[in-house]
Amino acid sequence: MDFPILTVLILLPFAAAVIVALLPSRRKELFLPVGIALSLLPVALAGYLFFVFKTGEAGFQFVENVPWYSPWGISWHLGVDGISLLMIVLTAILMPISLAASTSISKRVKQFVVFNLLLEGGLMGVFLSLDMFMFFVFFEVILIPMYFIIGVWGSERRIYAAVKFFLFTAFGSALMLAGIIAMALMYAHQNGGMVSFDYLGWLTLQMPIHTELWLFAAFAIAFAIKVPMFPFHTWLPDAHVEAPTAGSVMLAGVLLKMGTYGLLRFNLGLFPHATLKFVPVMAVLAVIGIVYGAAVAIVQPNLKKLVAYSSVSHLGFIVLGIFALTSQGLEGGVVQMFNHGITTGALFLLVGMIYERRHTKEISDFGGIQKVMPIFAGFFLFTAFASIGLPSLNGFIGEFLILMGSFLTLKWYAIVAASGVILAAVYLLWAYERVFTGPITKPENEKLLDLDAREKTMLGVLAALMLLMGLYPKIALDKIGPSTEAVLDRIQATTSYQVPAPGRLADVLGGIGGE
Amino acid sequence: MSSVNISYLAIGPEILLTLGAVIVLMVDVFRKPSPRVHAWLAALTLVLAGVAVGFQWSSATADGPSLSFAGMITTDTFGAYAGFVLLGVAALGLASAWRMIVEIGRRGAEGVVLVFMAAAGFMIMATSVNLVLIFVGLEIASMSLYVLAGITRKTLQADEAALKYFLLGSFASAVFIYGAALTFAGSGSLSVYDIHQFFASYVVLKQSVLLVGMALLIVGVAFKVSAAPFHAWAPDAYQGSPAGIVGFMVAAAKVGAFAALARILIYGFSTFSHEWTTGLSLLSAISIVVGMLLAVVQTDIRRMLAYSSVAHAGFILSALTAGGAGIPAMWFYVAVYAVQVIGAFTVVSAVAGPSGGASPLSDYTGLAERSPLLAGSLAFFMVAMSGVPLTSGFVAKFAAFTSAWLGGFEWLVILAVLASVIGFFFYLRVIVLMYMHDPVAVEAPGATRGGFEAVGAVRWVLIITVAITLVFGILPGPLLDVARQAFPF
Amino acid sequence: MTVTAGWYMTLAAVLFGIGAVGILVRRNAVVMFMCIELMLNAVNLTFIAAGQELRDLTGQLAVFFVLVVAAAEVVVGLAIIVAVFRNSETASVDEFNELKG
Amino acid sequence: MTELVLFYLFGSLAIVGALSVVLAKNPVRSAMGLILTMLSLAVFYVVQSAYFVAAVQVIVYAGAVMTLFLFVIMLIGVDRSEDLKEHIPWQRPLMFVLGFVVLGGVVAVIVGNEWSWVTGISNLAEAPVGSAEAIGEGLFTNWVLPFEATSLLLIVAAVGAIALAYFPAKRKERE
Amino acid sequence: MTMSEFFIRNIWLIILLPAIGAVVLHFVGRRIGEPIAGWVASSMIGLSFLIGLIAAIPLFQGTAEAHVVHVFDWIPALGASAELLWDPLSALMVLVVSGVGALIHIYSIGYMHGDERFTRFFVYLNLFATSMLTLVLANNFGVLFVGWELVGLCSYLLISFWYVRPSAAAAGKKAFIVNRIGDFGFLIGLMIIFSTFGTLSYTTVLNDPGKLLGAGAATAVGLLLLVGATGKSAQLPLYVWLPDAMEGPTPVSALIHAATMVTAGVFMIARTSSIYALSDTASVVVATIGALTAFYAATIAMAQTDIKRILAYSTISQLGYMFLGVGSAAYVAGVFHLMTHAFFKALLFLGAGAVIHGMADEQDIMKMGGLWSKMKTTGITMAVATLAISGIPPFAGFWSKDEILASTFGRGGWWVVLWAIGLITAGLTAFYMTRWFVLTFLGEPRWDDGVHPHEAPKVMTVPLMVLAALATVGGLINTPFRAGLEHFLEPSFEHLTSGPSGATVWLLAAISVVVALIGIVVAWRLYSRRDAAEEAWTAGLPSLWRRMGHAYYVDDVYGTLVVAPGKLLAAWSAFVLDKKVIDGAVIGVGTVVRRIGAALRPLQNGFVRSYALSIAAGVVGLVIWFLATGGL
Repeated sequence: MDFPILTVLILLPFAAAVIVALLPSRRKELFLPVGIALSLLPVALAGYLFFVFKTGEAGFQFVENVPWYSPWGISWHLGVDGISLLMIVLTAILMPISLAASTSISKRVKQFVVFNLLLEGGLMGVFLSLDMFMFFVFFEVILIPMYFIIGVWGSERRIYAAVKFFLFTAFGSALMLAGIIAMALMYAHQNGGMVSFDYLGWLTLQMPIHTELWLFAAFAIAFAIKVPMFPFHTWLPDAHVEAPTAGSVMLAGVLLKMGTYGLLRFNLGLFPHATLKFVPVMAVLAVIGIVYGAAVAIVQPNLKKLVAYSSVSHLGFIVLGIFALTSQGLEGGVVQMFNHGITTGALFLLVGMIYERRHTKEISDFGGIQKVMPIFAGFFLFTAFASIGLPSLNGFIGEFLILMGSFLTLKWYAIVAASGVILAAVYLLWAYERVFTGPITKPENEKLLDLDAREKTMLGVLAALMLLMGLYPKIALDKIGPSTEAVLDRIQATTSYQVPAPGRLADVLGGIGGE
Repeated sequence: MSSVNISYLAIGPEILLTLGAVIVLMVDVFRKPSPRVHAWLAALTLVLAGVAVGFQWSSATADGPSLSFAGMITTDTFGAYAGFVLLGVAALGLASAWRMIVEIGRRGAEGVVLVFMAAAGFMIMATSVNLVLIFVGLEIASMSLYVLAGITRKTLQADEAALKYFLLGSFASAVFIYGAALTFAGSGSLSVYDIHQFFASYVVLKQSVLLVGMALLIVGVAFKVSAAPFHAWAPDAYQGSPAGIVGFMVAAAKVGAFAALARILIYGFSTFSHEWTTGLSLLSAISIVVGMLLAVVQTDIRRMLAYSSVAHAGFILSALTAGGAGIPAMWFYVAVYAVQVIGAFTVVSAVAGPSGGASPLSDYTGLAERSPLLAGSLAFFMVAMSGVPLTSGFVAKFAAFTSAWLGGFEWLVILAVLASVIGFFFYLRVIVLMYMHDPVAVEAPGATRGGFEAVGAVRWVLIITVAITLVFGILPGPLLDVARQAFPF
Repeated sequence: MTVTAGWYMTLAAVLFGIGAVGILVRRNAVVMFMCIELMLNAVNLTFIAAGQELRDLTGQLAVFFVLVVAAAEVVVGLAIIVAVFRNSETASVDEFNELKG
Repeated sequence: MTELVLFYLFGSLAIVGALSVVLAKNPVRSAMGLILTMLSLAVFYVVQSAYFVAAVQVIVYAGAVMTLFLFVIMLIGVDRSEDLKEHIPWQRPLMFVLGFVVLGGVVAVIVGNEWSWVTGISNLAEAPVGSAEAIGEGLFTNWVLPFEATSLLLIVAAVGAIALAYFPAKRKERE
Repeated sequence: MTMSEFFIRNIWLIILLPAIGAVVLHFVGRRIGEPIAGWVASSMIGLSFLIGLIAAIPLFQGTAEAHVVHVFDWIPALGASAELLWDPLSALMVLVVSGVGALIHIYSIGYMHGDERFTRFFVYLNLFATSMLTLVLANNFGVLFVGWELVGLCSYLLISFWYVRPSAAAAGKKAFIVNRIGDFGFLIGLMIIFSTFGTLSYTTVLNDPGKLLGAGAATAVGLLLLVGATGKSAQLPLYVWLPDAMEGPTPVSALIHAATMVTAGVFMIARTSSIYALSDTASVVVATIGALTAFYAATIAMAQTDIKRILAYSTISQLGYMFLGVGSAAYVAGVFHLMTHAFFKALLFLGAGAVIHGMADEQDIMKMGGLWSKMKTTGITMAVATLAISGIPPFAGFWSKDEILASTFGRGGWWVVLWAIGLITAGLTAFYMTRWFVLTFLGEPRWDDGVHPHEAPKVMTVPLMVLAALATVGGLINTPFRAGLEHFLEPSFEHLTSGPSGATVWLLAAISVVVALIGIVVAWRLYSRRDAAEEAWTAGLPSLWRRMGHAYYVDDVYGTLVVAPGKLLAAWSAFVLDKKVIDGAVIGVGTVVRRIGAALRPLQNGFVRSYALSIAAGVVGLVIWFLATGGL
């Protein structure tokens, strides 16, 4: 086995965390720059990975498999495919940016940087693990740094938010733990007592449908909470509103994707029959999430809450795409995970910037500030349209693919979901109108400073990505496609399900309403 | 009448501990008491005992378990593992209690002696296969703990703790020995091996007396591990006793008692495995639920930890519901929990003052600012106890749940995982207080309760315990392998 | 009608029960402790009877150890009680409910 | 026949003693009741030819131990007669429930004529005589280890007693 | 290869040039400074026009077939690559868009003179040109949708260009959202298309869709696309955003909300003619909506007093004509009217702009009059435009409108009714446009004090003249004598209805001319004499007039029926359902746990005897359990 790039990807952030932790405590000014510098290494590595990744291959690449504790069949099993590749890149890109956005952090800077880097390491682990034990370890261990980031560096009701976030997610993963144990023992039972947590091994499991349904539920709840899907979403607004900018960026940008990633990788992968049974449930929840999240976002008085609820809506799209079980839907789902990460990350950055200047997130406290901060307004509008799903910007690609793809199997759901397109425009543009246009009403807004070079750079990078992904998504789609196809093929191979071929609407209408 | 085959190896550690204890006493009587000397003597004793246990382990692994003293005691990996853990616990416990021992002056030596005696007693419990001898060991250890609970005599709370612990403890012991008597009546022998033989060789018609006996034996031991509903004494005892020594009290009791429980049930009463596994699953469930629910509403960290220890007893019991298959999980859990709990109480004693009584949670507000080491390690132990991955706590829970599922108690596993979510709530609250609140409000009470600085021994105890917890969280392999070997029957 | 071990054991059970009840009703530490002694005596009777029925001396030997333990317990127990009494002028355990909840 | 008489006679005495332990307001009476029980048990031991134990029972228990008890009772005041009025909610009712359950069990045993509890297998033809020699031999052969273990017990007892009861000059004030 | 071939091969240059202009101006515009920036933008789109012209030559000659240019892969999974289609229809659209666009660019240099965000304005204009050209050149629905949305974006940006005016910002938002509502239908249409054909490429979908698309499906698709079209082209019921869009600078109104963007719906229907050919229902609905909108908007226009709003409603009305045309399968006529309308409506707006410019931002025609003498050029060009829109031969409007009416009439049956509506509308059109012209340029001045009307600078008047010329002769390219455009567009459409021929044509033409003249005369007599006439006229049917003045209060109705309930629902779900119910449940769990814990505490009452009791209870319980399970 040649250079263990994936292991390095995981350990690099942890190592970085240790380095920062060892910095002399009095050199306060060092922590953040060093942290940012170190967090650029994963970016380089991820970029390298992205380019050496063999396009058009469905399977896992750069696989590493070292036994961790063999009697339990636990192994350090890593691998990357088109789906995880994007998540890795996303994580790597967002981390330095969210650190760079934290210059206003004043207390316990060192711990802050350390926790962020730990978070990054954990996320890498989640997306690269091919061993369920490992996966769970990382999935769970991420809670700690995030808990601290929200709880220590958040705003007024941070503690409530942090605890809520932690308990919600812990509740979900508790059930998943039970499921994982059950499956490991089932594997042992079917393979002559050989316990194993190997994902690829589990793909061979044979189980009665009711068992499969239970396990699906156990996993699905864990992920649905992470996503978060309606009605498990209430932790999200609190967490986002209270978290510091960096926290919100990572939370919305990457952590939520753990949920959708898990649904796609594990629920679809491990429980094909149950998936078919659950499609209506998941689709309904997803659609509710889309419309409900958007509707609630419209009336939010708090800018950050608004963005948070918009995430609920967008993630609904992703889930819908995944459970449409069509190649377009899945592809769109994955690419949307990436794009939503970029876009919403940028939105939270923007909210954070205005908050640092004005120390309020209440929409009503602003108005007409485009006059004093034109560049800021420009970036905001750009990002807003990306999030609304304006073609030629990134948000559109995923949504479009998802809608087209899900219509093949889930007619009415897709149609309802399409209405989310309207609502997205409503809440974001209305918010923009109230914050930026009209005359300046509040005197304290008179002399707000426009963006400085640092902020421009951060946003510029993200904006460039939005444009790139909008105009030439092929670079991503080509890498995603084969992997999502593989997921689909497995479902078709193990079950009676067949992806409906395009054809006369008459036949298509026959299958309206999904399953 | 079988010949009495004397084997000093089998009782080597106990002998050494006793010798050490006696020497400490002598020194204390004939020279001016000097903690330094005691410390060196204690260290030496423990090391030697450790070596002895090492020999036990090697002989046991080499040529299997061996009985000696006319089938009274056995030398096997099981007992040796318990010995290791107990000695480690004793060492850490003494180290973290050292400031207290110094503080109580003349009685300090007695403290050391009692710690040794407790360790020896629990070792006897763990190695003996004779119910009466187990009882004797149990009493040696328990009485040491009763005294330790009240040793500072500083506060009424200490008195109260000692008295409650003593009365209830004797009550439980009486129950235990009555169980032994009934078992004797039912099986015609007091040796676990003979009981096993009895079941193997005869079809038991009248098993009710044996069932009752078994129930009483379980109760006697379950009391020591503070499993609900026999836990009521624990919170009071742990809150009242001097903070320095509580960690040892909790940890050592769990080690010895669980060893005896496993030996008696899994080997002696293997025939009744259906009855006692279901029985244990009930106790486990009750312990987990009661422990978690009551811990949530505590305002004193020691009470909270006490209730959490009740819950942890439940988790360990859940491992035993798998019968013999659960032994590795039990051993791993016991060992790592012992370390965690000692570490946690070390912090508590550092904050509350070594022989202090109450330690309200409010003392911990903003601790992170005042003493990063204490806060950091306590936070880490909280995380570990709540079972977050990359700490030994998670691996332990995972192993226990896996065993329980293997034993066919899925419902118990699901209950346990959900309960551990409740656990997060109160474990995290400590972290919230230490890290997320500003220290402004409650500078005073903490300050009066002796400094927050982790000095000398305490610092080392914390470093070691944290290291162990972390290492076995990331690489549980070695300890698990040992734990798996420590199951000869 | 001969007196078998069962008779003695039943008697022992009753005594044990009475002792247990005593612990539940009395609040004088000393008396509670006496009840424990009573229970231990019941245990002894059980051992003796069983041993007799089994034609086995083990029972009596066990009794010997129970006796020793009981004696030791008395020493420690009474020491605790005395110490407590000195500190707080009472031996009624109901006075000791500072620790609760 | 004589054994039957003895059983009923001393059995009832034992129970009376036990009850007085539990019910007597005055600790001294309780102590006396306990002594009564112990003595009657000693009788049973003799009947079952456990002579040595019987002797120890009388000397150590009824003698030494109870004396110690009486000392303590004197020390902490005889006159403190406690009232048996219950003030803890639920204590009594629950207790009675339990009591009845247990009693019911015992009664069931008696009525169901579950006399021979002993299901163990005897390995001797004749009932052993608990003479001093026999006990001694047992203690120093098979039971030598527990016998030695009791020495630890005694150390603990001694050390503990000292640690608790030995008082430095000034008394600790209450907190 | 010839120049034309080269440009046809690289037709994407047409899109790229304005894009470059936009990007360059965005980054360095500030430094370039006021006038040059405008010229850069204008030259970019001008170049596009030239390229289009050159590339179109082979098509004019009929020597070249439709040509597809593959630029790069975009979303392969949807068969939506960046592919451009160069065929007569797109060529014509390109020429109209870039031609009129170029003129308006130039005009803007003068109009936006002195605005602090001068360059920004041209960035947006160029961006719009890019988007619109993308829209018309697309070879699949994906790219079409890109253009479709981007023009929406530009219209949003430009309407709320003066964002400090709250009304402007609101209008922009309204335009975008209403368009989105249309897109909702459009998207669903695309879903059906994709699920039917498995791709969005015109090449597969549009030639002979009948293979896979059943009649029902075709109707569904047709209607859904229509929803999109009504949004973009401001037809009933989604027209409400266009009048408000007048908040934007006048050149924007001319370019986007008259000449080009709003015609996208018409273009799209023409483009997908082969689908509408499959479903008469869809076609009829299109035509009917067109006719009704035309009439409805005309009536409103009659009662407006804002110089631009009148034109806005007139635009809606004229777009109705185009829908009527494409609905009645007279695609050429529809597109033809699209073109002529682009000329004279752009002219009208620019003229209005000149007037507003000259009157110091006065927009109420009641405060104008007598400008003829002050603003000769403008006046003349406006007169031409008025005649053109009123449908007086030989001006452009006559030919196109007449062709639409004729071909509608030609289909008989229900279509005759539509024809009748169209005819009446023609009269109304003539009426309100004359009213507009008279009240603005004739009669005595009614200006406020301190207003000194003056003619606009050359840079503004020249485009007027060019457009005036086009509005005059533009109609001649497609007349009953010589249907040049018809032949040119032939390849782009299948099964066109050719309108009636021979005498009927002339009869119908005559009728419509007469109607138009009546309208002109009535208006002339009413308004040229005195302003009092206004009241006199209104006195007749005040309530109806007021309603017309307020556009029948449709905005308020939408407000109360759609917006308010929507907001209410959102607020309820946010602050009641989400906070109280869902989150409440979550919090509830936590509280319950604590409650139970608190309830258990008293058991730990601190009394040894109680503890002993619990132990005893445990003992008994365990014993019973064992005896029960162990089988006594």
